[in-house]
Amino acid sequence: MNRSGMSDDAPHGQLRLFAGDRDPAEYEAWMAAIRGAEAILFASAQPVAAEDLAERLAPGTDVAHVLADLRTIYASRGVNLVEVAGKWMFRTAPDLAHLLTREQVEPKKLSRAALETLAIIAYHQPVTRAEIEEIRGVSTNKGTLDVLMETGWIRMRGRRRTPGRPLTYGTTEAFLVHFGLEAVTDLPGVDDLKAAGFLEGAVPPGFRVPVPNASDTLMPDEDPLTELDFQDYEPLPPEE
Amino acid sequence: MNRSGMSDDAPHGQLRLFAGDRDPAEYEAWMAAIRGAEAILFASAQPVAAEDLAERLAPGTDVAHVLADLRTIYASRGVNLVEVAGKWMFRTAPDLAHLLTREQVEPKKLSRAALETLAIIAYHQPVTRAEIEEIRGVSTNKGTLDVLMETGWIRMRGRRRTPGRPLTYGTTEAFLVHFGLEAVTDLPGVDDLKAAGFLEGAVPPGFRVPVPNASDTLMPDEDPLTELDFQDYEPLPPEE
Amino acid sequence: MVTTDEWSESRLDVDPTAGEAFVVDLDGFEGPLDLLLTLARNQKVDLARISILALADQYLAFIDKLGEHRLELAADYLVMAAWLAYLKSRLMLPPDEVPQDEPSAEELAGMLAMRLKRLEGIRILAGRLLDRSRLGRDVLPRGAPEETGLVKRSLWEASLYDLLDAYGRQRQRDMVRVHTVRKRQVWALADARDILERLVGTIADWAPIDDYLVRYMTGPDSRATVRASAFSAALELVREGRMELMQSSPFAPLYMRKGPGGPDTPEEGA
Repeated sequence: MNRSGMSDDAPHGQLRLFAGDRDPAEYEAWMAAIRGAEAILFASAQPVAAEDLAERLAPGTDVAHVLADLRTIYASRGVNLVEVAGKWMFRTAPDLAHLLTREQVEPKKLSRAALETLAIIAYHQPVTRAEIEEIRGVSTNKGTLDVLMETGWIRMRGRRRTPGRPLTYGTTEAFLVHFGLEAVTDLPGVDDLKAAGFLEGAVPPGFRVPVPNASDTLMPDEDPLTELDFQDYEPLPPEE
Repeated sequence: MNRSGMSDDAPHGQLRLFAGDRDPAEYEAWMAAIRGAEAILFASAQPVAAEDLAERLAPGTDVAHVLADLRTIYASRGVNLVEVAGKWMFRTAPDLAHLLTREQVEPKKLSRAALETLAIIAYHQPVTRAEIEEIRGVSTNKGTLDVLMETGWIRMRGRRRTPGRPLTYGTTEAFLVHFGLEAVTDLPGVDDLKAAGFLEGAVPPGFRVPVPNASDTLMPDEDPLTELDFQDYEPLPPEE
Repeated sequence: MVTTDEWSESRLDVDPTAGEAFVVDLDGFEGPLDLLLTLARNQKVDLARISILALADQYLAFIDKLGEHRLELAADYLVMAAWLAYLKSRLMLPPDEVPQDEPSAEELAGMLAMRLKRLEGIRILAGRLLDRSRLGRDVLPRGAPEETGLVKRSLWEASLYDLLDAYGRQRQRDMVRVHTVRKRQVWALADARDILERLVGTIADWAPIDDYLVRYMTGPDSRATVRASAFSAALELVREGRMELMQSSPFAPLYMRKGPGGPDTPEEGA
């Protein structure tokens, strides 16, 4: 009888537990060894050496075989028996590690500086840090860009082909999703901004709001990023 | 819940895992739930609430059923799944204690007075010191209650709404976990006593084993504790 | 029935040669009820059928005996002795001589039996509790629990309104800045005078002033201010006699040369 029955693909037929024509006493002894090893490995705070197990189980137990059987039994389970530095321990199956950590979502509000920077990146992309500073009239904190990178709403696009080869920034798809936009070109223009009250008073002649360019292909004056460019941003936001 | 699955001859055919003509996708999902629950329960040294499991497993998972299956699967193993304090945890099988002397912690030996007092608090909760004394026929040492508080097994619940407003005592979750009880209603009661032949013949009037009340909500005649009540007991047991 | 070792200590050493006489260490008792229960158990009958009268006799005899050896007995034991003596006398009285508003002797005896039974019951329960598989002693939890940590993830909040508001605000600031920032560049009079003073010392004969000023005219915007300031400063220097100016006709080039009261002449004080 297949007692563990936990998996279709585990070769349970190979378990010594189920091998051949065992006499009942031998089966009982083997079961006892398996159960004992299971309990000891479970309760131990440290990985257990095979010799240690041998000392604690019934004399004459084939510990290596017990461990091999246990490893097979648990191979497809939520916990696996693993050998670490010659000792044995139960450990959560690697593919289930995510179940052990629970995410707690913390709502956070963007700072005013971050919001302004984000807005400029959205409208003026591709845009360099110097250009952002020029528009805002103040220098931009590295932290502000870091926070925006963390939101996953902005990304580094490339490098402007000008002296100093500054990085260019743009928005991401996550940005569009979060703000409910189909494309950055959906961002309101001067007239809409005025109509909605975001711009007040007389707008001087020559004042314009750019039509954002968010196409993934680089602009003629943009060079692609190299791996070196990403070294500062570790770990990267998922959508990059 | 299927509680029969606790014995050695657990009929694995009854596992939902192996029931009927499952389609492969359903089987996969069920296996994933079993493995996930296994991983979470194995990883924790504390009992895990079913709601906690539900939160971590795929939405819509029938957690009660998963737990029932797991309990059956592990019933004959060296490690068993048990329900304590309304939560679930893996523990070594009771018959293997002799293999685990290295891991055992010898609990501090309680005096007879402390043991009796603990039993009275467990069975009669919420109970006041005067009531404990009435049953034991002797005044209770303050030290006795202190020792019990130190074990983390009893707690002050509130104050009885009677003259003198005496403190009421009850047991904690740690008590249930330590003694492997699902709930205080799981305490061995009159039935066991009868079976043991101790309640043969006439039961004296007024003799009864009360149904303990350990619910965290106060009884109608209990008032909540105030901060002043805790000044004597520093540090408090963790669950208070 | 109570199997746990916590309970196995014998607290009542019966000397088999002494019949009903006990050799007892009172310290081993948890009060008079415990002593009574121990005595009752010694009757070896079910508690429900115990003879309270016999029990009272035993207790009183026991206390008497102790009294011979010890001067001090805990008050609890004496109170119980007094109550049992009273109960005993009541039990021996004919029932009709008992006042109606008091419980009968049988009821009192029954209550005592009940208390004994209840104490014994709780002890059995305590024993059963201790006989359970106890965590850490009989059954063990996972020895190496794995981290089940909480990962905090930030959920950034911002609405399209916030975004447009932020953009509108700063572009608005931008518009205002356009007006204030365009500051006209001017050549200060003092600067012009300093420069002219230095220049004129090097010029021996008439020379067009523009030739010297051109290097200060950095852009179309600055030409006017350089000229105006230089002219004003030049007029002042002429008045002081340090410079001479000459112009052939209106709008013709302006010539300058060192004046009679040149740099060699001591300053007169303005």
